[in-house]
Amino acid sequence: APSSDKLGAGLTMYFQMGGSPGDGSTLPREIGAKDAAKALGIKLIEQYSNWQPETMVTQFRQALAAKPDCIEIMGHPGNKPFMPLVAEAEKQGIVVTAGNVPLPKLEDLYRANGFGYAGTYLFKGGETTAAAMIKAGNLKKGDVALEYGVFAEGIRGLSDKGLAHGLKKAGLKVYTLNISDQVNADPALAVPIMVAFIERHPDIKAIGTQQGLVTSFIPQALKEAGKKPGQITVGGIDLAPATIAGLKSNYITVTLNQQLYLQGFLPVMQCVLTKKFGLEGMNTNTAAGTDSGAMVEKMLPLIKKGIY
Amino acid sequence: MSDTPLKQPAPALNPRAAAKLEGLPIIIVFFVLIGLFVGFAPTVFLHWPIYNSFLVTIPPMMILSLGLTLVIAAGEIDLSFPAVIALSGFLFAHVTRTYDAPWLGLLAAIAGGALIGVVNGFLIAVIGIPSIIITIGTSFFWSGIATVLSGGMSYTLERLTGTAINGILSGTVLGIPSEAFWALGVAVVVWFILNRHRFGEHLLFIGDSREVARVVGINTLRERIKLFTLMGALGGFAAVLLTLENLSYFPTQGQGMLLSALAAVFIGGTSVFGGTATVVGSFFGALIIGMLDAGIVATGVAGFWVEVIVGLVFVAAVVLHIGIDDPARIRQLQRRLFSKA
Amino acid sequence: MSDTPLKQPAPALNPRAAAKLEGLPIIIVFFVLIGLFVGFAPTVFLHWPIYNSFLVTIPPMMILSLGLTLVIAAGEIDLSFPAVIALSGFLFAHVTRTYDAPWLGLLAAIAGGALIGVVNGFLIAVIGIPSIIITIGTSFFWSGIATVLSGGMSYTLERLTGTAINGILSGTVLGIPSEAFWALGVAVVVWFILNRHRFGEHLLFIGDSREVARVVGINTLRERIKLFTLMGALGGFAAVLLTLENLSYFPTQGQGMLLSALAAVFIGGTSVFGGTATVVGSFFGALIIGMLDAGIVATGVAGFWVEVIVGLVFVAAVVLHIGIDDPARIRQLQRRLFSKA
Amino acid sequence: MADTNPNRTYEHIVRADKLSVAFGKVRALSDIDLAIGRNEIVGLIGDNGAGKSTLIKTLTGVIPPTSGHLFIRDQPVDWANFSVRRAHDLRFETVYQEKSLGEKQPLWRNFFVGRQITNRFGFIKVREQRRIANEILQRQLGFRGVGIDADSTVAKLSGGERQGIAIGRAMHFDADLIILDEPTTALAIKEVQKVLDFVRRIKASGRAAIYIEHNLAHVHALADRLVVLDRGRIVANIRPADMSLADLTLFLIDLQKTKIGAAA
Amino acid sequence: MADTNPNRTYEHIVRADKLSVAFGKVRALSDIDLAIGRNEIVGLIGDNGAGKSTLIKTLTGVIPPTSGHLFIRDQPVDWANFSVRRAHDLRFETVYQEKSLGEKQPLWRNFFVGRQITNRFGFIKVREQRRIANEILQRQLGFRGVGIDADSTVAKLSGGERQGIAIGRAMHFDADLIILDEPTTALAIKEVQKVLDFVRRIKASGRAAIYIEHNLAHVHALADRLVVLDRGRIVANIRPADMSLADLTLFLIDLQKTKIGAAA
Ligand SMILES: Nc1ncnc2c1ncn2[C@@H]1O[C@H](COP(=O)(O)OP(=O)(O)OP(=O)(O)O)[C@@H](O)[C@H]1O
Ligand SMILES: Nc1ncnc2c1ncn2[C@@H]1O[C@H](COP(=O)(O)OP(=O)(O)OP(=O)(O)O)[C@@H](O)[C@H]1O
Ligand SMILES: [Mg+2]
Ligand SMILES: [Mg+2]
Repeated sequence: APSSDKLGAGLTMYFQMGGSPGDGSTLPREIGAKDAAKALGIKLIEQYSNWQPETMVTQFRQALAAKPDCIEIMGHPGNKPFMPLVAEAEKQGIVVTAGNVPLPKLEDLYRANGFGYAGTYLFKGGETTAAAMIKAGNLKKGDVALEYGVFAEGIRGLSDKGLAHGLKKAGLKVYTLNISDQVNADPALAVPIMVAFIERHPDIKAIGTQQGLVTSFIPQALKEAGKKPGQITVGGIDLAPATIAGLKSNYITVTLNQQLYLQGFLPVMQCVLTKKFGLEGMNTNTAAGTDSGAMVEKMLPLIKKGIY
Repeated sequence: MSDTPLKQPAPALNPRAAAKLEGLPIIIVFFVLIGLFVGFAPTVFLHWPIYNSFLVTIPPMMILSLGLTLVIAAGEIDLSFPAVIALSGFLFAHVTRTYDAPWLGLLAAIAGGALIGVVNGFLIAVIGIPSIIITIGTSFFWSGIATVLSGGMSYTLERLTGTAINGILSGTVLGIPSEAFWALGVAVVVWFILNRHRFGEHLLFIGDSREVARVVGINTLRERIKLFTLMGALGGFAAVLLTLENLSYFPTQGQGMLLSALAAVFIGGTSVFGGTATVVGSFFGALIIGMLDAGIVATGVAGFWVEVIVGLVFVAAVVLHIGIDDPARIRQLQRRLFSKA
Repeated sequence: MSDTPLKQPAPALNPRAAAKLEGLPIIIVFFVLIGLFVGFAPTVFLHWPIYNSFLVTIPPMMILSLGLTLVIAAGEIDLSFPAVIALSGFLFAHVTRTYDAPWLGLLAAIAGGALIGVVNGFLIAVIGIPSIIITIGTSFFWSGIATVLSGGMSYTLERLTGTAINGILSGTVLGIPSEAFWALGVAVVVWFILNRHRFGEHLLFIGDSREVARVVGINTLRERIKLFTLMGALGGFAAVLLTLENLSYFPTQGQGMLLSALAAVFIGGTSVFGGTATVVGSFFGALIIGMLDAGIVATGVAGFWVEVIVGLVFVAAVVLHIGIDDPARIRQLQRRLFSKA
Repeated sequence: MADTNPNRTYEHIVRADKLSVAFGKVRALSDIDLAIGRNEIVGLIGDNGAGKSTLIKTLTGVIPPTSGHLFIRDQPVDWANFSVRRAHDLRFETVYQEKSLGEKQPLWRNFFVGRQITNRFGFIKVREQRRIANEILQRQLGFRGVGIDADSTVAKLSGGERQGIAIGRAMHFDADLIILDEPTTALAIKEVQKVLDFVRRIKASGRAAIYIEHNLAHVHALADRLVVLDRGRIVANIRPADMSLADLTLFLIDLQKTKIGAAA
Repeated sequence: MADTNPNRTYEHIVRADKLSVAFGKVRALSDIDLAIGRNEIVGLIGDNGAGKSTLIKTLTGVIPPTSGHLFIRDQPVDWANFSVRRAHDLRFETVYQEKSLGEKQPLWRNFFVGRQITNRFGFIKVREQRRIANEILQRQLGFRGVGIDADSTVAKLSGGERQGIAIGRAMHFDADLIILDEPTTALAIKEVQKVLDFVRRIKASGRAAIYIEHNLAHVHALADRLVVLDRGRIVANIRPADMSLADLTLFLIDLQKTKIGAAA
């Protein structure tokens, strides 16, 4: 069908996807954005930054240079670096909206021009995961826990800090380990590190992480360290295939579902609605809670298509 | 004329060369490290599970390092192996799922890797593009192809649990992960290729001086194409091991191995300049690189300090290696520092 | 004896050498690329903003490439510059925020980078560890130190808006980002060092053959320590530009630059083997690498295909470069392929 | 492909017909016509840069010519299939002037590389190669004392020792045409004598040789015919019997003077 | 630090006292005592691997000795501060046997490297260096025709051309001691004559030289004194006037026979 009869016909949008093409915490966002673009007849141009904040800023500059109708940015670099650039975009009438990490200051300034937000609240998401772990695993004061996160990555590390904070608040003894660049790129390398930690701390009761692929390798580490399903309470993030398997086998207790698909779909909708009707920015927390094995079961067909 | 000068030490055979075990210095470094880990983290390193997990996770990286050892011996480099891991892993996963034929998948993965290798080899040997730059380019291309083909999707291969291929490539034998045996097997084969086969000798001469290699009658074009093809095929095999080990394929797999696999080769004592290489060195280099992080975590170092300590131990290991390998250098260094004072 | 043989072509001066502009092939490749981008994405590439964005974002990477050009000319390599970007960026941000002294911060950043360089240089030249392995080790160490010091936090430096340092290093002059002028300045200085200064000549001879360099009276130890120190200092300067550009410090900054900065040098035509190098080549190489992704995205290539096309264009650019640089090779290739048929 | 079976009878072991080689704009060889008989020792002389090494590199498959034909045992050579390997198969053996030894490789590899003694899977019989290499070193080359054996790497050898190794290699592989490019360079007297003896043995055993040498006394004494190259062309064909050593020397010095005069 | 001011008067330009050099277990030099007078041409001869090159490398700061002392212009040398650079400053000039040219570098860099003509900031006066290099090439070395100029890279030169460049460099920098390690290697007759003339000029101008050469005729004719090295030791000091060329040749061959006998 000619796209001209669709609502967003003739519009172009640059979209910051976050990681790299096909990385588990990027793909659903990409599928969501593509589905929305197709439905609304808008031209979508994707950018990938490997989660590097400075690259996100660079790519925003490049998007700006192409003078599209809308640009979706991610909040990782923070309000400050974006401030002058977004001001420039707004001056040119480009609709800018944010995803994944909120940019409250910019939202306040430009909500009327369609600056919205679709994503989690990182710290809060971490706390939510922690709360679910404590509940599901009956974790008590003094229990030993490991929080294995991307602490060295500035804002992206906030979810892990939230998780650690949540566990500490409940009186657990929390060790933190930083996910190195190598492990970040190749999470299979996390296995011996976790085995080493578990062996070092045999009394460990809980493991948390907010890195999607590291989550999916926790079951393997537990098997190798000789732990049985459920023996250690595990809280993770996202729904990579191995994570789903882990949830089903009960090696993973809970996982924060960010609903990445929505993080892709909604900003595109925002763009069209603002451009066509002048609607203001909407603010959606896509990660209201965690999933367990039972819940995942029924979502499976969709997850296989990358819709989660 | 007096014949005293004849009495000067002039050993007929170099006794050191004969007595010298290949890779001895790095083997010593390896055991020093293990000793340190046992000392600082006895609860972890005196038990089997940590070794078991090393034997599962190190093999794919080790197989890459072994292939790279040949490449570097020939004075070349290959930076495209992470792309091979991505593409071959996909081929394996795809064929396995679509046709339910994992052995065919293994073949496809190896053939895919070899294809990448042939293209690299052609561009390097025939067109004459330096390998360090062209393999960056082909690496973009093929990992892009992998993403396009897979649609960026991850796959689980749970269905392979309990199958023959899983048992043979990634099961256990006498309680030891079979990956370890495969890696050892590849190491032995690569050792024989490099040190005992005509092909390996040709690689060494090409790495020593391409001009000399040509003059002594080595077909430098054909041998280098063969070399990159072999490297690609080994990458394909490593990709299957990795995918089987995780029983899942994800499109970013292999990306983190670039530096580690190279570091394993160089820490093992192979020279960047080609012409000499040690397979034993790369073998133990891969073990060292593969266990550094976990070993340091096991000693109880936590938080941000892990990376600092990894860096320190890494540098110390390299310095120790140099010191054992060539004590003269250290003595010379002492003399130099001393004479300045 | 007949004097006909004397009439054979024997040009007194090689006319090609004189007429040959340094880096001409890569300059042609650059303009071909720009031409392609203008053709496929005229709405973007016929307007100033995209160029403006390149001139803001490419300089830090370009400065690294320029430094690396010297390192590679001397037959060495430095893989620790991403760690310099992280540590020096932190030093700049920290000093600026704590003492409100951005110029002191600039100094601290450059000094920090130089310190890393001195340590590298010492380990490489004095202890004799190959640079490719030791700079991986020190890179872990220093980026670990940067994370420990910064606690993995980002910092904003908003307070610098409108200050002198921001204006001078990262403002605009006649509408052109000042970073661009700094990068150009560094390029000119590095060009003169390499091609006209004693130090550069020493680096070229060291890269050509360390043995020959020693024999002609070059202090290979001191020169190599100086080299790595300079590389570190340039990294520190690049870190400040990067930090100022975003008015924020990110603890991961620099990580993505490892391959791009190296690719810029090699695509520019500098040989991995040392002894020759082209600063002009690295300059245009950095421009090409810096605009490849954005250019291809601008042409409207969709998502997963971007990487494939980047790979293709990259390989094509390298092949084109070789073809322009040495047409004889292409003719020879044709002959060879033809003779097989 | 030509029938170049080494056992056929033939008139010329090698014959070049209008052979030219250019490096970019430098014409290193122009229209070389040269024929070497079955049992002829040809001395190739000429100034530095005259093109002597380039000529023998072309004859042995290292450098492809820009134009011209080559006949081996009177059969035309197909350039597309000509290579150092092929020249070895055709029983040509060469000691090149520039380094032709792998610096970092042990001597036993250097002796046999390109023609390894292997089993049928291509695996090298290291012990055998090492044994033969040691034999050559001790018997033929008389390397005693200094601690050099088959396991030594070339990098450790003195200049003369290296030259000796390259000659030893050529001596070991029996050939119909042996090409020596300045083989006595950097050799001590006794070693020089050995090389000259070796060239004499080539003649006696009915084989052919091309011998490049700046020491006119040596070539004049040994060669059946002297070919003088000058800036890429053959400018004279001399029988030593027809011209004394002193006259030859004068002739060459004169030749150079002519050039200077013409160039001015 | 010794007072080694080149303008002082002195007896020996260089004197070695019990100099020994070992490479691992190979003793390349043992207890060498050697003194070179102000205006003496010393010919250094000996078998391949005798240690000749090692000796001159030690005298010129390339290789630090294992033990022993060195006196330059009668003043002791502090090894810690001795280097090739320092030897240059002390007006020693050397043509090494092994390659001492940067292959990929143009000739104008190769002539001046280590002693560039610079302004006070260390920037090289390229035009001046290039001009002088071209002069040396054309006047002193007589490189005509073949298209070699100051911008040519060494990699393109023939074996003899390279040797010529290294000698030209030593000839250009005026020195009190000139050391030549097999300088005529691979040179054509006329070039050889030039080198011999050059050595004669050294003598005439009142300077000293060490001249290593396997061609006994050359050294015998030129040297004031012949020093024979054998496996790291000085085994003879001969005045050419006292021994004819033929006797010298016999002496050396005998020396080698003795060795073989002793080794057996
Ligand atoms: N690969 C090359 N590229 C460019 N020029 C070359 C190359 N090889 C040789 N030449 C040039 O060709 C000419 C002939 O060189 P060649 O080595 O054949 O001389 P030669 O007669 O062997 O000299 P010598 O007696 O010094 O060994 C020289 O001018 C040389 O500079
Ligand atoms: N760097 C080195 N490492 C080990 N051995 C060496 C080294 N340099 C020289 N040698 C050994 O020292 C001995 C003396 O070598 P040197 O080069 O001084 O001999 P030479 O008298 O110059 O011989 P030639 O006439 O062949 O040039 C040789 O046996 C050689 O193998
Ligand atoms: Mg020659
Ligand atoms: Mg010598």
